[in-house]
Amino acid sequence: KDLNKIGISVGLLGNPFFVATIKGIEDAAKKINPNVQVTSVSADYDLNKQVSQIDSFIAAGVDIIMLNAVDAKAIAPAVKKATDAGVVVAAFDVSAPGADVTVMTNNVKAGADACQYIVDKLGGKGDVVIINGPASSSILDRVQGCKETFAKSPDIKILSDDQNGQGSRDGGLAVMQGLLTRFQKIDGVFAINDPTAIGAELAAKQLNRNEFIITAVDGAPDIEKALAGGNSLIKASASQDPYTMAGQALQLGVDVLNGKKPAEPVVLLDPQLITAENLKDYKGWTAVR
Amino acid sequence: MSAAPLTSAAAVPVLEMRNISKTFGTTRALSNVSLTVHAGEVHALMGENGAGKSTLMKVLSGAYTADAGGEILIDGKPVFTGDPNKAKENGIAVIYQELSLAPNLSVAQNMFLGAEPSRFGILDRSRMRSRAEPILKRLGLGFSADTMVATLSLGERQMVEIARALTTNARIIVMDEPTTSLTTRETDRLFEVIASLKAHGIAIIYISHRMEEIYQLADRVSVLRDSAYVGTLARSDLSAAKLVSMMVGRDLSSFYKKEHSAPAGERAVVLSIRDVGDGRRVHHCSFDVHAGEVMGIAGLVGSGRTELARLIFGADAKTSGTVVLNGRELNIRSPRDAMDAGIAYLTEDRKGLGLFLEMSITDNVNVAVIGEDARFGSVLDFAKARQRADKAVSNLSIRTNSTSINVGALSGGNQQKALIARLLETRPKVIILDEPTRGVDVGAKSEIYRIIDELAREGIAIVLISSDLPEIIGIADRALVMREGRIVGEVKAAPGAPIAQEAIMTLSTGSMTDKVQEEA
Amino acid sequence: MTTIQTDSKAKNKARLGSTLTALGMLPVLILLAIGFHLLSGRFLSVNNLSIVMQQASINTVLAAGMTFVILTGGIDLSVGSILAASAMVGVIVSLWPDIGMLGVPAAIGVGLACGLINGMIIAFLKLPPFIVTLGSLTAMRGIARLLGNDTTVFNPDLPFDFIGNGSLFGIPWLAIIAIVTILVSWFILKRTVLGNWIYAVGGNVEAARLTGIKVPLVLLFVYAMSGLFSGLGGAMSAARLYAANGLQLGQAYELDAIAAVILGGTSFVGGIGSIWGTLIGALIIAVLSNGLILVGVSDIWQYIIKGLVIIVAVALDRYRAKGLSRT
Amino acid sequence: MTTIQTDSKAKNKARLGSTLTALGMLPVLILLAIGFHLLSGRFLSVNNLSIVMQQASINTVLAAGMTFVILTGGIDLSVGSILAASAMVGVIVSLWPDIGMLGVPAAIGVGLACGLINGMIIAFLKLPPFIVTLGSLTAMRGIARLLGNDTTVFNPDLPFDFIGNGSLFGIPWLAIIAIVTILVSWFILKRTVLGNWIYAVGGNVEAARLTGIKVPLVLLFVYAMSGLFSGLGGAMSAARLYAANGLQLGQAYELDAIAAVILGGTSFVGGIGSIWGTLIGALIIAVLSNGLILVGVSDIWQYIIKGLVIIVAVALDRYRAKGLSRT
Ligand SMILES: Nc1ncnc2c1ncn2[C@@H]1O[C@H](COP(=O)(O)OP(=O)(O)OP(=O)(O)O)[C@@H](O)[C@H]1O
Ligand SMILES: Nc1ncnc2c1ncn2[C@@H]1O[C@H](COP(=O)(O)OP(=O)(O)OP(=O)(O)O)[C@@H](O)[C@H]1O
Ligand SMILES: [Mg+2]
Ligand SMILES: [Mg+2]
Repeated sequence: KDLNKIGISVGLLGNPFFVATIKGIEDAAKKINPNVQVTSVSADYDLNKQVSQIDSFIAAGVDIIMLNAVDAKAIAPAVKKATDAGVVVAAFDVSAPGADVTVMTNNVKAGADACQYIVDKLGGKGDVVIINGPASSSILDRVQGCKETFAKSPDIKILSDDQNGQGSRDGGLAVMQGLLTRFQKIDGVFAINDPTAIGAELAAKQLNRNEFIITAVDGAPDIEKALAGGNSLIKASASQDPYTMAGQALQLGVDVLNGKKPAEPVVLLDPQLITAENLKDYKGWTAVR
Repeated sequence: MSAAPLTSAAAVPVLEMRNISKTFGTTRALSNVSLTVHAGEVHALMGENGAGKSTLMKVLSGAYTADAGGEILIDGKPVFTGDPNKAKENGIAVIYQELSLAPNLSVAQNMFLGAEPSRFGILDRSRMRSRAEPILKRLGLGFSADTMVATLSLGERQMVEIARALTTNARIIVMDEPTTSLTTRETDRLFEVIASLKAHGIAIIYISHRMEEIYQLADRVSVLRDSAYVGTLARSDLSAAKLVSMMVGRDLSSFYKKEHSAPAGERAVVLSIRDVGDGRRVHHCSFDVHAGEVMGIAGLVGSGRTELARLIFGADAKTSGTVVLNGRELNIRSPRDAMDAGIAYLTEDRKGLGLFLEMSITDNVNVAVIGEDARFGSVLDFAKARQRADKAVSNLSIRTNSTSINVGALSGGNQQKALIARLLETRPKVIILDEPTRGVDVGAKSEIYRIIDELAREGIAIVLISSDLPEIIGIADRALVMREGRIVGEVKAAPGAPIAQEAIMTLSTGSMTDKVQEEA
Repeated sequence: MTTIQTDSKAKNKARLGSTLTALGMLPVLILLAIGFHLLSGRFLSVNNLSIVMQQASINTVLAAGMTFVILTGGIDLSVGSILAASAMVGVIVSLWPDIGMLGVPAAIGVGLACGLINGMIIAFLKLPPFIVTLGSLTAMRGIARLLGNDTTVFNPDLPFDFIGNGSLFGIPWLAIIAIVTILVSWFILKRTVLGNWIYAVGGNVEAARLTGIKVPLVLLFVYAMSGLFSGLGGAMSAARLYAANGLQLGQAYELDAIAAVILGGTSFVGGIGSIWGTLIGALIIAVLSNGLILVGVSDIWQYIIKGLVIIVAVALDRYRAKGLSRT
Repeated sequence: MTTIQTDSKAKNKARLGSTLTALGMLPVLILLAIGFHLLSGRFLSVNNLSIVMQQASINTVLAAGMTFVILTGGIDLSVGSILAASAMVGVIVSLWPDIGMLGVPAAIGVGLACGLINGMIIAFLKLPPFIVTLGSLTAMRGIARLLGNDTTVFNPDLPFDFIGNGSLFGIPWLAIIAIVTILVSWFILKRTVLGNWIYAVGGNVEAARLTGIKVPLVLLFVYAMSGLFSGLGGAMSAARLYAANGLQLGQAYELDAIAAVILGGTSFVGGIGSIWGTLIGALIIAVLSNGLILVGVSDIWQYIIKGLVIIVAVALDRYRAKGLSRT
């Protein structure tokens, strides 16, 4: 079967991460068919909206739906509807039960890596906070990985893990301002993504606090700048590679379209922990490929 | 009042309106109306409800743009219209019929709205106040320039409108029914002011449905009927019969109708009020009303009559007193309770508190009783509703061709009748009418008086609150007088002789001096 | 003679006017549908129309409740949060063995309860509806999250899933429910005493009080209806998704519902409007969302176009109506 | 004599009443602050108060603009989207070498332009503000995303970052800007002819028109102000975060701004209200958000408590005010 039409639905388009995934998909698709028509939409983290979008994609007669599920469990019926209609569903970044293929970052490991860095730097002892985010599966995984890591060091104490930084700079900033006022001494901060981490650092700067280090997950362009600066509180970020991830998902999807079942329906990509030291080897989301 | 005709036909008229037409959609509100007004004259404009008087004045003031073809000349020079600011520049000030005040602003702010004393766009509040206070004093108003308009009664608001017209150096002042909410004392003040304006050469166009005022004030009277100009009478030619036949196109023989009257004492007391008050505007009011009696309540603007009626009706919460109907004490906490008991209240603010302007006549007539008519407890019975509306239209001679048009499209008098029809549908035992003929033309007025008379004959007890003394004298059997929230006295009609106007005046002002002035 | 003529004309005009206002946006809807069909070649297929109906259905139900509220001059911002909480309860109850069907009445009941609480605060404490429902928007969101411990609740074997994904004679159940909701609302608004009172309260609340209408009860009713319909929307959403999430579900739904009502010609000050207009408003919104995807417009441009179409639609309507009515 | 007495009493009462309405929520604000201090032991520290002021600042600025709009009886839903677009432009311009400071005027200019467009459509085409600004909420969101090609634009060396993170004599610049905004608004509303007209238009638009006030110009002005302040808010947000994101920034900010205005006692129908009330409303919202974090309330319960506090605050205010005025 030919690849003519692709529909992409992502959680929130305004995030550079998803822009990189869309670019990855488009580039990969253009290689297969230069005239391919790609429609990308944002579900704005609304499952109803995403299901409607999938319905519309089916009606529009797309060949592949590239799906970044808003909800890793509840998307299942919609995926089933699509596959029943003969549309290939390729999931990326978030698992989607029933999808033909799934490519995603190992978020548990990402959280674990980022928090292991904190544990190492603190020598296994200290007070840490986790700035949480909206309860999506990838964020739940990261927090889970992080907590498991901290749990291995009995002298690490988690002061707070139930504040929602909304995964954004201003959310991270506001939450961190509160946390810094609440706790006189913090040794480590794990932010569930890069914008949150940067927000947290802004709060620290404002309040003249620098007794702790921050790690995060993502490897976004703004965190590269921060790490490169050298004097940032942010020390590490477990990076994902959205471009490759989504491109690979499309590639596998096209294989399915052509009747080739993939050996592994779920591909987990390992994160790479970037720090000031190894930054120069890091490609980054927006790199020209 | 001396009314020496100052005008000489030779001078160039200060205002000339020629061939003015105005259509709204398919309604023609004015067709080829012309009007000439001279400096220093009081020019009365008369006509039935909906004749087009207000529309003509709104064209003059720039609130409406006239249809092409007409022109307006000031001092003989054509001027552009359709812009209130232009009209203002041309020296035209208007007291609108529907009060056009911003209730959230102070009296002074309203008086100077659109022409605030200012420097570089910055308000000069003290100048505003100092210019406003003398005008208020001149009109004899008790409230200060800083009072919020929302806290004023309708009559007081009307005085603010008048005060606003006096702030400008207008050469032509239009007064569109300025006295509808005023009582004799305020009206007299206004007339003094008009006389002095006149003496300063200012032209006044005066619209009113009250004949006495026209006789008292007007130098000339122009009449509109069915959107067209009928003619102009000079003061010397003025007679009631002539005017009425010009306005209505037929004779109105007896104006006030009073056939019901019977000595009140023989009849049963229907409504009995004891010691009612709200602790603020109404204090310790007590009275009895009998079956088949029309009892007037007179008083000055703001004397608390409306508030008393609202307390009885449960529209506001009373802090003291009892209401007894047919010997049974009522526990009224909301208008619903009062209506269920058989008390009906006609509000003085027809548009603001009475009608649903966007709903049909049928809906407006039926709204209080649809619950009773409904089938299965709540499904509307359209046939019944239409029946009621049709009956009301014919019984009260509401002039309309269809009961399904919005009540807002009716003329003032007919709106009032529709509102009365609503009250009658609830089959009340007592009706409290608050200014039932406010802004209603002669024809409709006499019909409303006929309705009141019929109701009284049917044995309904009627409380008639009115600022129009001749009206109270004309149809009431006796009148209570209120002053500053208290009932200060009662004036009875002696057999054969009507209620004495002076007695009411004395009681309502509480001073002999006013009475002396009245007689002078 | 002239009067009679003018009056019967006025009558016809008024009748025509009110019909046209009710259907005001219908031309816009038809134009949009034809336009999308020409551009995509697929819009007017049976399949796609059924999808559009499904997509419009939940918003239609919410907007029907919102119509009641706005007709009294109020507003209900909490519909999205109530929907989320009801959907959570619906799914949680559906997981109970054997009596899973109770999820539907449970969801509706939760919605009704929330609506009653809103209504009681607004009607009896006389607080401004905007603030009260903004408060419950926030609070109910929290409760919805609490219900599921901040995770998605999921039931792949939802006993009432036919509501969300089945159809009757080819018409999706969701659409049928939406249409029934509209019909019920129409009946209440136009054929019952209560409906008459709702218009009266919206037209002139003081006058309504003075004619003996129990204004607080009317207000209580409209907010209860809005809550009930939000609960129904929650059940529909749960049935469609086999799942519910307290945080994400129903975010910003109030804006869509209000937009449908206002697009449909209901006046914000109350007293004027019709439920048919609301239906058309909701369909316009759904057609826009579906059609733009079908045509392949990018997400960014979807926003821009949607925003402009909303404004242009109202402008068109205003200018069309201008010749007909006074206001 | 009695009349005069009553009148001067009434006058005093009216004056007292209006002062109290303006400050209506102040007791609630103080209660909240004390409560949080007792619970956390840290709330009333200089440091934390400065944080609260910062957090309140952007919403205060938006709410100040919203106060103008609501005073005329309108509404502006587009403030959040305009803020996002302005912040995007601000950051993008700040990246231009040497003239990066122009980012601030550029952001404000974009806001003003958007406000003017809103205002023109509302004032001259006479379309309902809710729909128009709902349309521009959607359209401007799209444009904001388009500006940055749907990614976050950021500038770690933002030339005007002192606005967002610096302070003057210990008072954060953000707070200073917010206070200046309030003062300017107060001056316009209470001391100028234009302010008088704004109240008049909100109180009785027909009366305003008949006295020769150019109502469309007044409307244009208030929406322009709201846009301008949204642009300023965008600049402040950019300066605070060193970054802007067209999609996420400013989401649902309109609700917070409107809530601040209404909490502050400004009436939805227009004509009544004061800018000081708005300031207090905005502070209450910020205190709630900050205080709940300080006390360590979990995110879910923050929602629930916030919602309830909003309702209770208005209820308290209503009952306190009841003794004073009729309505
Ligand atoms: N804005 C409007 N749109 C449509 N028709 C109008 C409008 N204003 C007035 N009319 C109609 O024009 C006619 C004249 O109305 P107008 O208000 O001038 O009468 P009027 O002589 O002042 O009556 P009244 O004595 O009741 O004040 C009426 O039939 C009225 O219904
Ligand atoms: N909404 C209000 N708030 C405060 N005071 C009011 C309000 N309405 C009326 N008043 C005051 O109450 C007093 C009595 O008013 P009321 O309307 O009962 O008098 P009234 O005799 O009916 O006068 P009118 O003939 O002007 O209607 C007046 O002094 C008035 O200023
Ligand atoms: Mg008139
Ligand atoms: Mg009165």
